[in-house]
Amino acid sequence: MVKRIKSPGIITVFFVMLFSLFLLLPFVPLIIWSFTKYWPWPLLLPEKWSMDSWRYLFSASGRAGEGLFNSLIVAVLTLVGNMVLGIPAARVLAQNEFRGKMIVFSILLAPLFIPYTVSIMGMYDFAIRLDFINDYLSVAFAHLIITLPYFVATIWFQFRLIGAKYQEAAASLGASVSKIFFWIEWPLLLPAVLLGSFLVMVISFSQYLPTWIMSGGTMLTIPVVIFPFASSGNSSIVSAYSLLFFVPILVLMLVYFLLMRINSRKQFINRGEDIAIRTNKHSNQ
Amino acid sequence: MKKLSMCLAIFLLFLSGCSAGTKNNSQRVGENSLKSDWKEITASAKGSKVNFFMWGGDEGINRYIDEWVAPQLKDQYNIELKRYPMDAVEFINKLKTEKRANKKSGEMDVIWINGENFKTAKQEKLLLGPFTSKLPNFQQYVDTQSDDINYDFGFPTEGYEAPWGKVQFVFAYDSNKISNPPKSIDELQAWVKQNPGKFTYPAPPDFTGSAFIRHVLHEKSKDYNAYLSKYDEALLKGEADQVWNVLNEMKPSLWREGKSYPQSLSQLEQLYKNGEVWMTMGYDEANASNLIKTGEFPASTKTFVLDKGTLSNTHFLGIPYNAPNPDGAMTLINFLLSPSTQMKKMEIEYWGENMSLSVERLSDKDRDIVESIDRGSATISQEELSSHRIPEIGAEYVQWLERGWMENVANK
Amino acid sequence: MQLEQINIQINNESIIHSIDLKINSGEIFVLMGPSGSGKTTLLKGIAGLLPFTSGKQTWENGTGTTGLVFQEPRLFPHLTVLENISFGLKVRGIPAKERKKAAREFLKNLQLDGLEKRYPHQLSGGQQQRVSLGRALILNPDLLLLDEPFASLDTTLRQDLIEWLYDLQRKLSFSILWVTHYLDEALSVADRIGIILEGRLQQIGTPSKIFQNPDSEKIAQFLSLPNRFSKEQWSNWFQGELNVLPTLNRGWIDPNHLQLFAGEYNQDEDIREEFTCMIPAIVTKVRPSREGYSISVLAGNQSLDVNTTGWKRVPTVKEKIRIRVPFAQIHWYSE
Amino acid sequence: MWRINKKGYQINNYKGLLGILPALLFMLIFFIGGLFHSLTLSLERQPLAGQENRFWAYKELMNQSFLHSIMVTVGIAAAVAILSGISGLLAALFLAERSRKWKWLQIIFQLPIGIPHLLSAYLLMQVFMQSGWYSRLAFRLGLVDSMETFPVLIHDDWGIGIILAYMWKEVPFIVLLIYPFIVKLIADWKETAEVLGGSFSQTVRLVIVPILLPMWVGGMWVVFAFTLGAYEIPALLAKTSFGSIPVLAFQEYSQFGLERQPFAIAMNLVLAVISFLIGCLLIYFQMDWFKKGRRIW
Repeated sequence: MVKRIKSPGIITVFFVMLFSLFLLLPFVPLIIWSFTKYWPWPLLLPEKWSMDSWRYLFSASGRAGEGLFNSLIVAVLTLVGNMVLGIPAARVLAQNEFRGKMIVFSILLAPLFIPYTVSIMGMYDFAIRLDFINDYLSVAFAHLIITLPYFVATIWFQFRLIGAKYQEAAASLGASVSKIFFWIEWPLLLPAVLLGSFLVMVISFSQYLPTWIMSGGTMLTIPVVIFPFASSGNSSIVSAYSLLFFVPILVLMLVYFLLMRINSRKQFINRGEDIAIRTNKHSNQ
Repeated sequence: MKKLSMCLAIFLLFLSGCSAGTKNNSQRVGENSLKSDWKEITASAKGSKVNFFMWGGDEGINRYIDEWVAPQLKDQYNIELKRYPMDAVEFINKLKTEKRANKKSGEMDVIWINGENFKTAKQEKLLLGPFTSKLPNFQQYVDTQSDDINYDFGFPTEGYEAPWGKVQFVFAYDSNKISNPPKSIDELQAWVKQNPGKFTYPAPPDFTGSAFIRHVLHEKSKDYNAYLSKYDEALLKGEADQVWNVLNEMKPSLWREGKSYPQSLSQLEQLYKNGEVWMTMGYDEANASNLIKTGEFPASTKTFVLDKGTLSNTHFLGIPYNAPNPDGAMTLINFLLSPSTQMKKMEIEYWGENMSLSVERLSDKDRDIVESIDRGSATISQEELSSHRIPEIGAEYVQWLERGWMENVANK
Repeated sequence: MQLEQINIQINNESIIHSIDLKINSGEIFVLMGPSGSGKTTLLKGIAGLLPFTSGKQTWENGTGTTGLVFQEPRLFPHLTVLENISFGLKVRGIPAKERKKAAREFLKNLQLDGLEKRYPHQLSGGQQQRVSLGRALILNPDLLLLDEPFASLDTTLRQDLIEWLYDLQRKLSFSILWVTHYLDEALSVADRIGIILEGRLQQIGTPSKIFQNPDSEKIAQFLSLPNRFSKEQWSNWFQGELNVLPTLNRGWIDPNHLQLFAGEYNQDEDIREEFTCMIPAIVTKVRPSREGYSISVLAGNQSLDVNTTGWKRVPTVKEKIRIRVPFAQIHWYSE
Repeated sequence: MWRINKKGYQINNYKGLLGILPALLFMLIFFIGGLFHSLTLSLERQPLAGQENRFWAYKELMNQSFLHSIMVTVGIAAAVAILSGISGLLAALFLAERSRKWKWLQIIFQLPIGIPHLLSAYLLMQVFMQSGWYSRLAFRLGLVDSMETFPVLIHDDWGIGIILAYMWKEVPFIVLLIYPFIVKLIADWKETAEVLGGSFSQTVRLVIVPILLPMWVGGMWVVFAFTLGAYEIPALLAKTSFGSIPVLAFQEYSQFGLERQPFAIAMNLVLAVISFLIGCLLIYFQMDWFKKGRRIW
């Protein structure tokens, strides 16, 4: 007889709860700090509250708006670069067999496995010679190096899941390569593209060193604006900035889940979770 | 695969070609500006944009630049000022790399530097050249003969940088917890022993921590003035052990038993704000007042100087060799040296820092205003500060001490 | 094993309705039904993968074990053949030596000797499914549950495996609850057949019983019995009242029992002492079969299928013919 | 049919391989090129600093304290990778088992992904330092009576603060990476294992984890390589003499003049080589696992 699934042990629940707290609790003092300037030990909550940090953030000096704007532009450019370079590359890697494939794949994923600091130190030297390129573009280039491995891996995996059967069916019906891509593969690829894009934008948002190097410190994205404060230890302002930094991430998350929901309503998707749901439905017959 | 290796080869050729080109010397864009007279300079600066690269970690300073200087500059000279927050070490490194890559037009117009940074910049020819003599306000209001204008950490400025402000090292303490602050390194040592865990200093090469150990040197040295002349490693080697002894004796009673030090002044201030330590320090006599005003420091915070004096230095503004707008840069620097701009800087509302101008050279009216400026509750009087001032020593000594501290104190 | 009044609901949707079923030891019980009828759900319920909403499951000896084999082999991809087969022993905590020995011995039954070190992706489809069966059988289940185990294999391989499994079952004499939708599979192994439609067990019986007396038109339709007509239609053709129980209101006849006559009606040909009728019809389709021809005709507006044996004469399409229907060969059932 | 095979869908078509070229060239030029350029920079002579030997930077690296630094850096990276890997796996399994009921848990586990490492170091410092929020909580709960009695977790001897901060960032990363696969694997194998009598924990141990292994280990490797080269967290949270190589390298790079930069780059290159070697070992294992059927797709 099959053993019925027991509910997970108290230890597991305890472990997960503890970990959730570990992840969640640091945000509490962050929020509090952004509303106070003075908060000594052992006060659990500060005695004096103040909106100064937030006021500063949105003053001419705070540059919250500028930072958000620049971060967004760079992230979008990085995303475009990922789409242009990443999707065709992932497609080839997923659908073709050729000599040296392992090597090519390794090179594309290399920034994941080799600390990229050293490469960026070399690029620093190199970046200066590329100063005819627009700042936004050159920063996006640096971000592209860091994000491309994630994007290619995500898309590659989805291409593998899709397999070649739909494409073959479409080809047998006379569809051209471009039509196959836009009519067949793209819709099936969409969930992975959404996930990949989410990752790319989030990673791009959080880059400090590459942004700094490639723009020579002139591209004021949010991390570049925050950094001097983070190292200056002005807890209140750093906290306010950190929370501000959180806004685009949350918006992105929201957009991502929204788009995923719209998409999964439209069609059956091969992502892991959906497979699970589908299998369950199947087994319910 | 053949194709790939070809591409790589081409790329490498490209790279080596670039590094070969580095060796040629370039002509300076800004040289023309240095030859022009003031009228031409201001005229050509009209309607331009100036990029000001400066440390960006202080809210008050940022507000001073963005909310007061920038609009005024726009009004009076029609120049757009853009502040970029960056540490001096970082933009000096950037300049070095740009120099090596032979980049003729950079991004920085004005940079905020002093000490080691200035020395590196000047030695490696990262600066435009002597320009201070061009500035009317420099000529009129700055004491061009004084040592703290002509030497920056013992290194001659020679007009390559213009003085923006003067600061003095002070210790800050919470008067609720300490009634009678120590007045010398010896007393400090004794105090630390009595109050274990309540004192520490930022780990050198942090700027403040580095300055703290120089105070130890100052007090233990037989002849501090010897350090003000030419670099002599033997001199320092002879006396350094005493410095390490003092610091190592202090160590067991420091915060975290000296096993770890705050990485920066900010971390030390954080410890002070949270009450982990009872004393902090800083190369800015008005900083404590400032932080009381913004509510970050307890109002009971007071500052003190050592009986034998504390270090003081001047910080400067420079123009990089590849500044895209040297005319605008000079106009901005001149504006920053005007009495009204400097007096605004003294106000605790923004920065609270002492001005680089000579008070004697100001008009009577301005002098009255300066005297009436409220510099905050924790700032000690100008007379007491001036009478406890000691000069900075050469940047080589500073670096030697920093490395020595890591070897002899941190890793012991 | 016995099931009493089993109900299964999933997400408040009722899938299985009050099923009673008894499976005797050593018998092969074949469960048939269209897709979506609840076969798999019932199997999973018996296997314990799904909870019964209500009802009782009992075993002759108090408790019993089941083994379930799915349509796809579902072999663990990271385990060798031997490890796959001994998986069930492993989770029961049987020491490595013993379970290896047991699995090796079992390999012979599975005709998989020499393949024990292979990984699943190095096996053919038939081999994979045999491993899958072996993995369940090595646990000596009291009842083996098969969920269309050979459906994804090609016909010859399927027949071979059915044969092999049948022999194995007769040798080891475990009982099987076998879900399939292949008639030939069902007929070649089943001791009894159960028909399940829309979550309800409609009829249970020996294969011949099920075919001769389907309990309802729905079952007849599911079994795709040929030449099904209502009693009225048959009465029309026989021109008179038929001697059948009033509850049985439909009848079907196998195409092999229909005879085809070409040309004019000849009284002499109809000499047998049988109750028959002749239906005039028009040939609409002629297809060759192994035995002869399989012919579709249209009688009025009713379509009938007729099989001829031998290859003598082939009626042509649109040819007018007559069909002889022996009343005794009609199987009656109720709607 | 012939026509389609000829000109239709391009599988195994040489032209079809063109799509990979832009991405490959990009990586070759910027990433590999940057690495290579760094290598040449690290081999520069520095006559001004009295360094005439081409390999001076590497020679200078060969000493006891750098060896110690390598051990510390690699040790921390390995500890972070393994701890994050195990916690991430457990958390992902838990989430996959009850993701429907506890959707909010998933959101919590994805929160740190968007936070840069710098801020994560900052966040953790705010709570774990002796005067931090947890210390205040402990005080309120009567667990400590002065801040000194709260355990030293930041700037401590063993790098606990560093490990905690990295785990705060990397566990969610591992969860994000393996969660969909775990969901898929559970869907694929839970029934099968159950039918054969396996309990859920046996299914996890004997089926899900082994099949997931290549992906899981790959994820830990990414964490390892990142931790090896990252600067922000040890810079903020390590004790002064901790000796994390990225921090040492950045100090040399930014604070001790241009002539020391080759030295800094050499330090980082050593890290890159370590990461690369471990990577090669891993690729070897991955190939072996792949042959043994441990793949998800």
